[in-house]
Amino acid sequence: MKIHEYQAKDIISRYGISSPVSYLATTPEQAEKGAEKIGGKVAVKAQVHVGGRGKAGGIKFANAPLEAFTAAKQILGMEIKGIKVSKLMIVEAVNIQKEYYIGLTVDRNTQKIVFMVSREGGIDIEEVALTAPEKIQKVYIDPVLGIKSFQLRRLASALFDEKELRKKVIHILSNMYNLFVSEDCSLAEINPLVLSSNNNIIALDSKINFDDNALERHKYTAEMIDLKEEDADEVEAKEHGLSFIKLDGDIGCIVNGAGLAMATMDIIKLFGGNPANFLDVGGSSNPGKIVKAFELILRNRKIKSILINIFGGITRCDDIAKGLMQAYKSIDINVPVVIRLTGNNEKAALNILKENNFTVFSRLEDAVKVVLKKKVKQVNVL
Amino acid sequence: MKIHEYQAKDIISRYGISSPVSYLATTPEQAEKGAEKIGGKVAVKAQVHVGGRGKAGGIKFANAPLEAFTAAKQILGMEIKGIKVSKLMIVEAVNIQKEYYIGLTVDRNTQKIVFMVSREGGIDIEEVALTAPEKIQKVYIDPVLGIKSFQLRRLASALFDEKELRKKVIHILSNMYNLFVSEDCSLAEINPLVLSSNNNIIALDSKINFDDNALERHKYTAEMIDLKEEDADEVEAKEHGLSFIKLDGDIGCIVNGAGLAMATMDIIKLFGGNPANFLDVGGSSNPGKIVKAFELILRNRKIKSILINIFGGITRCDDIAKGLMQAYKSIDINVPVVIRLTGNNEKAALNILKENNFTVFSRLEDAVKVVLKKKVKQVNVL
Amino acid sequence: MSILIDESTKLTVQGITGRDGFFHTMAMQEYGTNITAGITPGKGGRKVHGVPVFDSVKDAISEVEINTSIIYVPALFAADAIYESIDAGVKLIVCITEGIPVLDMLKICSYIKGSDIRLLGGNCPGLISPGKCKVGIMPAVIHKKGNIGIISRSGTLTYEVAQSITEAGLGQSTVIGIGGDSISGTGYIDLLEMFEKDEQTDAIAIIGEIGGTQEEQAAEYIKEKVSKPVFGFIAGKTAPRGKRMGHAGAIIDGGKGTAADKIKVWNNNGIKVLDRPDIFGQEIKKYLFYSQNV
Amino acid sequence: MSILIDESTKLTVQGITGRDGFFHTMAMQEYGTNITAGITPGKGGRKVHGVPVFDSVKDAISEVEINTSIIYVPALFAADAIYESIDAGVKLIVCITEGIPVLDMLKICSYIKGSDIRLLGGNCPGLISPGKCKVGIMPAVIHKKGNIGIISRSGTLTYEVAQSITEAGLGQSTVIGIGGDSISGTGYIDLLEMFEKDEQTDAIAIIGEIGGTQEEQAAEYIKEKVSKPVFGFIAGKTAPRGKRMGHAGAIIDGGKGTAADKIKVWNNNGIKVLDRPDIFGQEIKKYLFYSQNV
Repeated sequence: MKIHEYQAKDIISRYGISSPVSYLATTPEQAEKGAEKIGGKVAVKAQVHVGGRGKAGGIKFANAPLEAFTAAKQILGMEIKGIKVSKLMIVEAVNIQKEYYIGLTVDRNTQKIVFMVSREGGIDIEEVALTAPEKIQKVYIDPVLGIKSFQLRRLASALFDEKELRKKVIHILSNMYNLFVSEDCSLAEINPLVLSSNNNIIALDSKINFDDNALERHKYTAEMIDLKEEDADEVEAKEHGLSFIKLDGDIGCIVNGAGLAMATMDIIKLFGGNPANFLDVGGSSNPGKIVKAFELILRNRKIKSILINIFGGITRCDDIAKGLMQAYKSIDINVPVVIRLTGNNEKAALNILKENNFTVFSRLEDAVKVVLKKKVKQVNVL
Repeated sequence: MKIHEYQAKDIISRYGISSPVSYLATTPEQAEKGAEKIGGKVAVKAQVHVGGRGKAGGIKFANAPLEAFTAAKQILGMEIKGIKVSKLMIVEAVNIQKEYYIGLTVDRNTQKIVFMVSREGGIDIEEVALTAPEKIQKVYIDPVLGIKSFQLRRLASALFDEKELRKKVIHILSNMYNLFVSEDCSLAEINPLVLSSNNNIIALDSKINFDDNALERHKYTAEMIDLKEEDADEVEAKEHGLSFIKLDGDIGCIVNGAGLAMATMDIIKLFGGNPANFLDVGGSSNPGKIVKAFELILRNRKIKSILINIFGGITRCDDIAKGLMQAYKSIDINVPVVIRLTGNNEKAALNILKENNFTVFSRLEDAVKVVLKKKVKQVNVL
Repeated sequence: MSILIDESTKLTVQGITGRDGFFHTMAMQEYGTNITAGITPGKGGRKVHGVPVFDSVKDAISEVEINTSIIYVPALFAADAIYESIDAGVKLIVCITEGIPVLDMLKICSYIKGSDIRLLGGNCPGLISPGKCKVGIMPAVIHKKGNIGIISRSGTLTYEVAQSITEAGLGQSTVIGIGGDSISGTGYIDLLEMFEKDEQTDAIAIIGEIGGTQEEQAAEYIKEKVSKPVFGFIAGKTAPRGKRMGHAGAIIDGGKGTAADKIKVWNNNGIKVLDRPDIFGQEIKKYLFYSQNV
Repeated sequence: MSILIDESTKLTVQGITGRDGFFHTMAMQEYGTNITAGITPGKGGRKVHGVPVFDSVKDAISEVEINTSIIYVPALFAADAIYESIDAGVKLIVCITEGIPVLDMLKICSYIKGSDIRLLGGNCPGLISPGKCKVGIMPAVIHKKGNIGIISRSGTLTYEVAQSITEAGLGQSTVIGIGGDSISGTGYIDLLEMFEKDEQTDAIAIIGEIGGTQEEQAAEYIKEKVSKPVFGFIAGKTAPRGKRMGHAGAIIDGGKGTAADKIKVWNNNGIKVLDRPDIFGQEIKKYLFYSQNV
């Protein structure tokens, strides 16, 4: 889960890391007022989850409140990578000596938390990671032990040469680590972390993503989610326990299990078709999920046919069959649906489906071949 | 390090565990005032570190403020196991349904923290531990992981049968564990933990000891030490980095290393003598320690002779020799001193000592035999 | 032989009174798995499908024999359930629960590293040694005792492979789902080592997917240490970059970990990579027939 | 042979610029120990007795070979120093520092349990394989290469025993102080196992003290697994009950762990218990002479 810059700023403040004074604005008037309160030069920054907003014109500087008003007017309503800007942050401009990068994430290979820092902070950090990885110092932390002083020292000396600055940044690094683990983050970074002209170390911009699986134990952060920022259908899917990602093709897919869902898409492609989506109905069965899955897929006007591929394990075939019946009753399913169904509680499922004269395949290949026919017969109707 | 009951109460309150209302008193007047504020029945409790104060008359109950005054007058100044009572705690009396025990300490065998609970709380818990150990439920906690829910459940169900009470006590148990690790305790217990007549769970008396080695990182608790409670000489020794324990014999011992110090006492006994003290000058050498060691030992009028047994390792023999010279110069050493000195920097030490015509033994046996002679010659004098 | 589980497995079901725990207790029992205890805190004393329920694993272990545990408790309590089994001395722990927070898993993995405790999952389908024992949620009927070992990061995709092997007239020694999460208790390599040693296993099927570098590491191991033939499939050729495909943790990390990359590495290290999961049976059969007749 | 250290030891000194680190670096070097690096954060680049100093163990290990570490840093920083060595891949860590908080030690012990990392101490004198290598603070001159292994919870008391063995004309294979604190990285048993296997060791001297039950556990192990003759001494017969005798953690736990108890258990398990530490040499010599001439 992602949050906005201003929300991330809130959180890092709670963890004792200083950042420039700022105000949130949703109108040019508010932006002006914010700039007034700050006094002096400010930055007007679009609050969107996507990267590259600076290059897209989503960050402007203003020397006076009126300039902030104008800048806000330009940015509000702008679309950045398809996301409309509705919130701005008005931030005190800082006199920057140098920009640094610090960031934490989980490293799946070592199964540890990795803390990365670099003296080459700023917008090009990703470029640095690719072209000069030696300029990024990585320290791997076992969360069972927490971060140790020797690790903080290593990171600090990778960032600064001066003893005083190392001491200051150790404080920030330690707080960032605490933030990462206490808030169950999947990513927490400050970029740039800047050394101001008066030798303070300040978080100019920070980004925090959370582990979706842990949101339940962080009510406070869970409330920060801005659903407008996500694809509406994908959000709706998530709310119903489905994983759904739209693709370009015309064959809708309803599958149980992410691996099988990907493999199903792969086979459709291998046989010459084009999958219209990835859709995993997830582990536990619940007939209502199938109804929602049909709804989501049928919103896409390109859909020519739907392939249901269920291999029952923890998902039970009879629940799927019940869901299918519900869907047919409550939605107008106007495209052919090809059903492949096998596994746990298969018999019970087949009883339900055959009662309604549905055709059911037990082998995937057969089902895929049918769904790929130029003209699929409307095989299943109530 | 031990602290008083009222100090322990402070700490457990900080960790969210409730205990009865109480006031500290050092005069009968204060006790009366405290009882007035509480209203109703109170307990007047002596604040001393030693156990068994109840049986020694250090706890009295009072139905009215004036009774509290009288009780305080009786207890203040009383000696309990050699410790004079100078502080009292005036505590609201609680209507008790039943008494329980909960306690945490470090288990050296499993190298884990052990959490012990029992339904048989109260003054006889030690008796229970000996005669009916099955009535004490023990859970071993790996501090790297912290206490886990399944462990809290196990402890809670060992204490209570009712779901509601289990829920309440889990909260207390979890807080106690946090207290134990956050404050670097060596012991933390509530005894009795009581179920009041209105079904609240309250800490009636608690006891907290701290790990001396960790005091430096707990300034707040370090300030709680009541030095009056400890043997004055032993406290003075500790302040100078010495470990000193008085015994009944007449041969003073100055040794480096706890193991060798014990072995030296054992050999003196084996050869028919009686050691007057255990004294370990500790690891790192510092000539001043020797001066202090002589001072402490010579306060004991029974002393007939002193055996110095140094096997230099991290303690260097020349530092000991220098300390010896300092001691002879600054103190009136009026008993024979037998010196056994060997190990690191032995040569430099012997040079110093021989310059002053001191006799030095390199074998322990020889030195012990000399010190045990009925009439030891005053072997070493400046 | 088979690996990890067989007739000597004595299983406890943690979360036995929940919907999934309840259902699969019955299914596993029907398959012949010896379930000696179920665990649900506060529900000790009941019976579920004839299995005695206890408040804790420790309570259970003091009354019945247990050497394996399967976990169906909700995600935020799964870590605690795993620690409870570890604490009670259980050596094989199979965690079906999906959606366990990553930091919980990191801590568990660190804690059991180097010990003799083996954790499968979370978010895994469990494992089955056909004809002997089933500790998981897979449909039993598609399996048959035989000589092919299967290791997979995916649940249902594994069923597809197992079924194709059975339909080809072959069978499985042990089928293991290691779980689709980015951090899981057991990876490919430990299991490859066990299959290599297992006398019942003649060939190995290994199923991977996009994301991470587990497949790449396995490839190296296979090249160096595995003498038995290995057949593979990688899911996610059509997955868009940078998108998370469901709970599988299938994230394409900075351009690395694509299906094409992984397929290439596998091919280069002697793994016979198939382009569909449902043809493992026929391909392995052909290979074994051919190699036995040369 | 000897155990744990020998000519192949490549040592780093953590806290090399402190008073004790500085002094003992020289003493160990004089004895012939190969010290390849010293560590003091912020003082990298200097030299101490010709040994290059680095800011961190990782920095050091990237430039010189290190397989063993000795720690002289202050008590509240000792745990961090130990973790630093573990993190850098050092497998034998000897912690001289005394006064480490108990919870710090508990965590370290839990963390390295089951791994191939061996920690001696804290609060230990280190170890010496006479004639080969010294990693510790013991006076070198009292040792001589020979066939007696020594394990002890006490520092200076060990010197007494070592000296008596040398004076009797015998010598030591390896002398190890495991540290006097209540929680230490290595106990008797692991070392007994090593001495039992070590070809250079013909007999073992084991020195215990009051408090805990380590001695009792060692006795059981010796009875079952140690074929070489074992001689013992327990310090603290005259220690008063319930009093803590210095930093040794010598607490008599609830009436258990007295010297008399321990001596009895040792005698009952085939350990030859002596009543003085300074007669080990002559007693072992007598025994060996007698047994070789029977």
